[in-house]
Amino acid sequence: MPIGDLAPEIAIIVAAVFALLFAALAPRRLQAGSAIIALAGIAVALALLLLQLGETRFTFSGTWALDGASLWARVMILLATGFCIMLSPDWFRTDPRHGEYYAILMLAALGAMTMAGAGDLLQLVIAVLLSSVTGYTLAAWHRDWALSVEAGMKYFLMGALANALLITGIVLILGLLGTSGYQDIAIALKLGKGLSPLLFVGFAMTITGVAFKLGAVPAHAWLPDVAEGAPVPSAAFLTVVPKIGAAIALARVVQLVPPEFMNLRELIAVLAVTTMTLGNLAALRQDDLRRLIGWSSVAQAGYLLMAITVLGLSPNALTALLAFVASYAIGNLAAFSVVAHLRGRTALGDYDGLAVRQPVAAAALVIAFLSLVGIPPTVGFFGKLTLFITTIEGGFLWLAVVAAANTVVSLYFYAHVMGRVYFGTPTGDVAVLGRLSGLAVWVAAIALLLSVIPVETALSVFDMSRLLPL
Amino acid sequence: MMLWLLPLVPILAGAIIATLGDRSRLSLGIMTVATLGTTLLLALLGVSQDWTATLVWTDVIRLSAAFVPVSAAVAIMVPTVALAVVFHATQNESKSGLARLIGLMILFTGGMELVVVANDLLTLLIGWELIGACSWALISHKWRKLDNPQSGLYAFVVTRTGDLGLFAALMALFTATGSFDYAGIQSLGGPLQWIVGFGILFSAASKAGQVPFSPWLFRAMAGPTSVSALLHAATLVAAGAYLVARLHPQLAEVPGFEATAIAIGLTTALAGGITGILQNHAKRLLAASTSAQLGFMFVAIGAGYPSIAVLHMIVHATFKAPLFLSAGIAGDAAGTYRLDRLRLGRELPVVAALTIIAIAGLAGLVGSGGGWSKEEIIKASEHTGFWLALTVMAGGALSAIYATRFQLLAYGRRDKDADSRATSAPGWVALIGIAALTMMTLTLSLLWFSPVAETAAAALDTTLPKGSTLVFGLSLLFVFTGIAIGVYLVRYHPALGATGPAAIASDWLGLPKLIDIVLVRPADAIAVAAARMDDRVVDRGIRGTAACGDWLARTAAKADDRVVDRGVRGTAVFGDWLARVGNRFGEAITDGIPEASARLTDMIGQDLRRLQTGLSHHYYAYIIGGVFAIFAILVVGA
Amino acid sequence: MGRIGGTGMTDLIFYALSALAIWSGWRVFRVDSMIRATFALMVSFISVGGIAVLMSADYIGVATVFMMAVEMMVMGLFMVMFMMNPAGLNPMQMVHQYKFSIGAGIMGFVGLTTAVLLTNFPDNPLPENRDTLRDLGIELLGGSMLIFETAGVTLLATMVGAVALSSRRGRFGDSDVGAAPPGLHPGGEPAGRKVEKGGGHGGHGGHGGHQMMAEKTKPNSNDDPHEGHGNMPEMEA
Amino acid sequence: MTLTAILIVAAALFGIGLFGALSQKSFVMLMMGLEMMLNGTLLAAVGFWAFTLEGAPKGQLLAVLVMAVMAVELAIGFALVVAVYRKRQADVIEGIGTMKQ
Amino acid sequence: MLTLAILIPFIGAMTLAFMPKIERETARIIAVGTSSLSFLLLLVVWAQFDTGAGAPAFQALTEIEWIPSLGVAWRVGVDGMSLALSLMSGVLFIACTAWPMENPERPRAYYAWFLFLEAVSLGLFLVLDLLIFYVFFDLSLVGMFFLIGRWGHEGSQRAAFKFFIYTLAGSLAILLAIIGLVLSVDPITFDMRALIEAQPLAGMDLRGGLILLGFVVGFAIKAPLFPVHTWLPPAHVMAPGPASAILAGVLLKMGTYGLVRIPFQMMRETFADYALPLAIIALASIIWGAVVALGQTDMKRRIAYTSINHMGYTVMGIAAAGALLNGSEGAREMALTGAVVEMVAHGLITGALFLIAGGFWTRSKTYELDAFGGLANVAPRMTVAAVIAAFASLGLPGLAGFVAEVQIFVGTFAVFPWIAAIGLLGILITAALFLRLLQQVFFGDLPKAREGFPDVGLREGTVLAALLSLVILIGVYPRWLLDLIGSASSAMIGG
Repeated sequence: MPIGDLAPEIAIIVAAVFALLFAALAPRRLQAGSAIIALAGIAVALALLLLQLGETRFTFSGTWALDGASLWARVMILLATGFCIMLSPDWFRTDPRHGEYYAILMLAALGAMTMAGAGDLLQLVIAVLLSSVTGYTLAAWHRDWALSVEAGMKYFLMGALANALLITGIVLILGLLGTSGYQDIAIALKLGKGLSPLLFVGFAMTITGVAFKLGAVPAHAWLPDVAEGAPVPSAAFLTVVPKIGAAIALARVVQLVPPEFMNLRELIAVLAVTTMTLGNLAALRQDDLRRLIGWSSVAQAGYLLMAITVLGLSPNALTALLAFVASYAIGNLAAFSVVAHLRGRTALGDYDGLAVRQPVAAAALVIAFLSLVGIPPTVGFFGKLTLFITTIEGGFLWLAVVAAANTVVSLYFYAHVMGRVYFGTPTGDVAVLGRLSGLAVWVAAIALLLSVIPVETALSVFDMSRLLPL
Repeated sequence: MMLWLLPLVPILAGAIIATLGDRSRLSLGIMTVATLGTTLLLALLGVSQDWTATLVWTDVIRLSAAFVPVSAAVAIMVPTVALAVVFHATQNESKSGLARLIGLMILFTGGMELVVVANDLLTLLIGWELIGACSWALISHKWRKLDNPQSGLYAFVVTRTGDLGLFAALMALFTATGSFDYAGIQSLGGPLQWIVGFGILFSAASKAGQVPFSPWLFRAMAGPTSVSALLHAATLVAAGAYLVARLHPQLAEVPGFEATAIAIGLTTALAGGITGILQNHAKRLLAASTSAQLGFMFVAIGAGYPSIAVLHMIVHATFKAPLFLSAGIAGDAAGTYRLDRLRLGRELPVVAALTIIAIAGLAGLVGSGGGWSKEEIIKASEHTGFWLALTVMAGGALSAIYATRFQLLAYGRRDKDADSRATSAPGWVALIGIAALTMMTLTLSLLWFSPVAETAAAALDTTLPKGSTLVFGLSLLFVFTGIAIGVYLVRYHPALGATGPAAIASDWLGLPKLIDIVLVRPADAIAVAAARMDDRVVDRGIRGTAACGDWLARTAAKADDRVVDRGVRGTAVFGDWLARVGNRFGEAITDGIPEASARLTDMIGQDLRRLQTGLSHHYYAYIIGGVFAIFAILVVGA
Repeated sequence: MGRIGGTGMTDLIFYALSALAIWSGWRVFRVDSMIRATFALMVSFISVGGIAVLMSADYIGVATVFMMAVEMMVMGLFMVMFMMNPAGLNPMQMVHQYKFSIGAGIMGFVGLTTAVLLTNFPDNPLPENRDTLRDLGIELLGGSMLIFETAGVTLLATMVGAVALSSRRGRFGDSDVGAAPPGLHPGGEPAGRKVEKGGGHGGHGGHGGHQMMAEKTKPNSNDDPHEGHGNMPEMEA
Repeated sequence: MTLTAILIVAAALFGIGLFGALSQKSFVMLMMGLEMMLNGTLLAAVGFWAFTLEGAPKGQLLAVLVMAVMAVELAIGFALVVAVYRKRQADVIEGIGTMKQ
Repeated sequence: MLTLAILIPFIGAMTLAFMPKIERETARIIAVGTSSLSFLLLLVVWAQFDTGAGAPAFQALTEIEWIPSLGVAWRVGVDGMSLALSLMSGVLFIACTAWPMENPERPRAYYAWFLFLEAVSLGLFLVLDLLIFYVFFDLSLVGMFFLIGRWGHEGSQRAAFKFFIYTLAGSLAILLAIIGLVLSVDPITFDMRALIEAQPLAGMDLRGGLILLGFVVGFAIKAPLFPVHTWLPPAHVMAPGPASAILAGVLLKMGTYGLVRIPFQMMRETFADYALPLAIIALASIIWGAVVALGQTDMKRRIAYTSINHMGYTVMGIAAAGALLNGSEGAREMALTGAVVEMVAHGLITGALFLIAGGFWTRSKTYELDAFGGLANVAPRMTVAAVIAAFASLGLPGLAGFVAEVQIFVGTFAVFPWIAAIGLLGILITAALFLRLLQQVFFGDLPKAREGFPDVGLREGTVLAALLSLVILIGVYPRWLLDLIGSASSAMIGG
């Protein structure tokens, strides 16, 4: 068995286990030490990942895809996880058991990574399961806070149904096509095998199951709740990291289906439109910032689906997908880092005049939002730009137009927040969390602005990436 | 290039003087003499040296200036008259804002010079609009009274409406020839030619106060008297006639151009004459007369004698300016411009004497410059047709009537038993301007000597029209009849003008009653006449004429005031209404579309948000419904 | 069809087990007591396990039976531990959006059945002499090793997570202490909306009205489900 | 005993489970509904394995995975039920409806 | 050089933003200084600019690779049009930073935003890369959003939102159109010069039409044209005077500049097909803007609506120039030159007008025309400035507006005679409305409340004098400007 192909994942597991053990043994004040272990694990895993650069092959009997898409998705997952870890020690300072949190976080990251790398439907199921199970835990981590347990429970309820649907769908596909490996499925579908109503049911359920991880319609309802109720580092993590994995996973599934076979792409387009519209409209009058970010991240999932729609129709679709995911991740993490740094401050009214009290945090929030809208020169602009280019190139002009209209809608609520932050009159002082979270805010804001510089590099490496099965 | 100096010197100097702030009358006078004197010198020099100038904006847009005989004459006339008028203003106008007034007047003169020397439509338009704007500033001069700026606005908007014609001509000319040169107009044909011709005529008519634009001239009376003098004599109003005269060679080919010019001119001459007769406001009488006189010029141009028109313009300038100035002095002295209240002959003998010289021109008396040029116009129109000459003569008679009225009413002697008024006669400095102008008028009487006239004609590169003695005789008859009627009117109906449409006075009531008697109840009048036949016949004849004239004038005035004025005002009101409606509803609609869509989005957003009930079983329902929907989409696509 | 095929006896057992599975499955949601529901579910699972055995998936069948039995025990235990009215002493109305659920269930069934009936299945039956258990072992440690390993990690994560969420006492005392967000101001309350305490006990007074108004339209439509719930528990409080 | 028959039975179980998952207020009962759905899935998986996959080991693995999903979801689910109950004294869906819109 | 001109104000903005110790006066000095420095650089570029017949269209080029895989690079360069516009922007920015703050809060941030906007505006006019053009286009919205929202008057947030959202909608339309445009060349490039060269959409009817629609909608919102102009009046009314001046003077020009630079130059044939509808829209803007302006009772709204009117003239000229009518090259070139001159002239004139209006707010906190009267009594200098600016705006010869308008009308007449003829009405209405404004504000009786109304101070006076003398200079002797602009328009029409 080519264990080396799994080296980064193993590093993560090892780090998770060490973190767990450390948490079990270390005294209370050193619990945050697990964070260091986790970060070390991530660093090692990143290094190992870079060794896989340029690989494009299946391994582990076709269950694991080593390709550019999974590579970069996993890099993003690890970086995002690392960022969430930065937010955590300050946030969980009162929680005596938060050493274990990092272990779960690492396993959740692993779940997302395995989603991105899954080359087999069964592997996909188990990856989704890993990601979900850890996700519920992360969301409900604040056991003594009603909203957190509520968020965890809802997340679980949604997830349980979605996973049941997912596995049912996969059973049907597997039963009808006789195989679960992507390579074989692609061949089978190309030959037109198994085309039957039951297969449609299977795909319908599978896509719904993945849509759950993506936070897309119809299984989007958990996202705002988790964004609002989960501990902020968890919320940051859960609105970003599983999506990265799920995006690649869904892309792979869509790639399996030849464009002429079923109108899967039109379906994804419809989902994209529904998702972004719903997310944006629901966020319009939101007066809770965390929930607003949650809804906006529903909407962003819709944009993300645009790239998946044109997969195989436009040569740049994968590039756009990766670029957009990256830009979204940075923007969303930045927004949550500000929320975390401000001690979870969430009522919009509390943000009035933030610019006076906390100029850096205010600026970071505004930049994050500008990035999420797609205003240049933030990185979000390039995400949207490549997305629009590829969508139009793929022949889905109407989708691009709808997305543009949606962007205008989204500007309304983002600008509303920006307006409050800059034009409002401040009331009272604003307490912040700690140095580390402040550092995270700085990092995020700078990343948003400076990632404009390596855009070319990013685009060209993304461009070289391939998505298995070819 | 030197030719640019001619307009530029007064424009710059005027601008500087306008911003100088308060200065004494003396220093302002010196400045005026210096500036306008220089201008005059420049004009003379330019004419003698035949200066030209161009200013390149782009390869296609060149501003150019040059003299032709017609413009040379006007170019000299303008600063000459302006010098006198402005100097008069420095000595007589009220002190407040005097520097600004003088500066603007000088600037105004410069603008006029630009119009005069312009050799292409663009340059012309620049000067043209410039004098329009100056007229606004000058009419609004006493801005503390809101009426004045309103009048200025009115004048500017009306004249600018006319300017649109020039714009149209400009556009058409360029489209056809790719340049703005006057020279290009001749080569035109078809609708573009038509646009150019009538655009220019339209524009000129509006500036010249021709029907139907005449009312603005009355409103323009809101300005100081010197401004009126300048406006009517040398600049704005004259510019209208000048333009058509200047471009006559180019425009004569335009079908219907000459006929229209004659029609406009004639209508205005008659309507203006009658209005003038009926005016009881000294300045308005003169204003109406300006319209009428410019009407003569239009007729002359239409008859094919632009040079005659220009000559008349020059002559007109020299007598109209002193008349206005004198009216101003009289008005200042009496505190009113109501003719029936003036009769300042005793108090202002010098002014009265000077005015008489000028008024001779207005009346068209033989021996006066005005008389000469009017006769020339009659001669010219005779070439078109006897009827035209006759009509012009009638117009001349009307001029004679109102000129007589003006003179006698303004400077007649009052009954001895009237209260003596404490008026101080103006000092000699204050009269220099008016005296100078009168001298010019006198000088122009020399035109009656045919060598002088021939020289003038030669200078203008034209020949004088030959007229028949019969016509000349008739014309004289008309003039003297007019004077007689005027004398009669003054004697027996001194308050006649008080019924003028614009005046509101208590003694108005007399005349309507009289008209009522004469027109409505002729039988009664005949019955009364039985006793004193002679008297009555004459009386009735005159009364009848007067009544007729009055009726005509009233109709004309009504047409002017009600129809035209209301038309203009109506347009303004309509524009206002449109603006307000546009603002309220149009904007509501155009803005409503985005606003409403925003609100709709908001509402849908609210509704969609309520889907998120917080209850997981609803979310379950969404998921299951979603699966069904996705399945349906897939099936439909298959 | 090897061992399975042919005999009428197998068919008979299959139909009997199927009927039992479906009937007991239906009973799960029709009985008054959770304990009974648990047992009904168990019966259903065991029936399915039996069918699996019929199809010579011995291992799967047996595993199902055992796993489910254990699971159901746990579930029963939970009932006793937490739930109101475990033994079904009082009749209770514990359903909502009833009509929609019925509809969705039937639609699901009918739809799937139609799809099944419309589908031509490949006919690659189980070979006669296949050692299925050995196959599974080889698969788990061979081709699908990664899946198996991931499953292992998942189980680990589940355990850690379950413990983290439910343990009462940990090394540092009561596990709940400090498991809350930082206060908006140091030492203060955390930001976010406040929850009314004591909300939502299913057993209280039988909120019979909790049925969702029959959702005639599609659930994703704009029609507002909220209104069906005029009296939500937390609103009362 | 044909594949069709098995799948119809599976569909029935799935439908019943769906009904349960949608209609039950209590978390535990709801989870039973989910289990019931997976029960149907399990049956279908085994059916496919036996009739269309030539007994390929993937089929069995699939069934195992279905069970794993059941077990894992159930385990974490119960942990969450405990946590929710402890913090909010809620054992029904309606008890956790604070966060909405 | 051009890069530096963009960079300097940006650096200034950053300095102001990140140096906490800067006082108001220092901040202003820094702001004026950096704007002047940047303007000087532009002057140097101008001095070296070759307007000869054989000169290349774009000069002072710099190109630095950025995203070659998308064909994006930092490309700067000027032709006559962009140089003229950027010079005008430079002047206006110096004027607006020198003008006293209306709402003296947070001066550091205020001047920082101004410098930021300057960098963005200059960048927009100077870059030759569509993507970076778009970047600057969007950034201008951000900058203006904050300026209006933060330093505007009571209730300005709503106006700022409306402005931001409305114009962003437009800019997204542009983005889509840009993408459509660049996708039609292979390999994909955002290089303006290459796209102008390539004319990628020639002969593609539907696609070209759609892309043109995107551009026109986007630029029409920005310009703004009827009927998508309704964001403008509230934004103007609520913005502080200098911000209004920038908004009207510089930001609106982005719309018309874009219209010329992109659809006009890059998709000539398609543009020509739709030139007539565009001209009709422009005509509607001319008339509508003027008529509605006449109905306003608020000084700033009135001026704002005249902007719509003036941008209508500009677009009319552009549309006429874009119609590929044979035999009218001279006229079309003139129309285009006129349109660009109008951009410059309108920038200076309206800039001055809005600064004056801002002065009114500073002094009396209202824009209602009825609240004023007889101000000539107490503020003669302001009266003079307002009169000149108003006359310039109504197109009086000798002032800059006339030079532009006469060329636009003359040029348009050759192509669309009726539209030009009807458009003349706009000139008339504008005259009436400006005179009425002057009359209402400056003449007549002085209300009691205004007796202490201060005249323009030294600083304000200098700024206004500078702007207005430029207006007069252009009006009297525009050759230097027309040469510059003409070099661009003849290249555009001829080539």
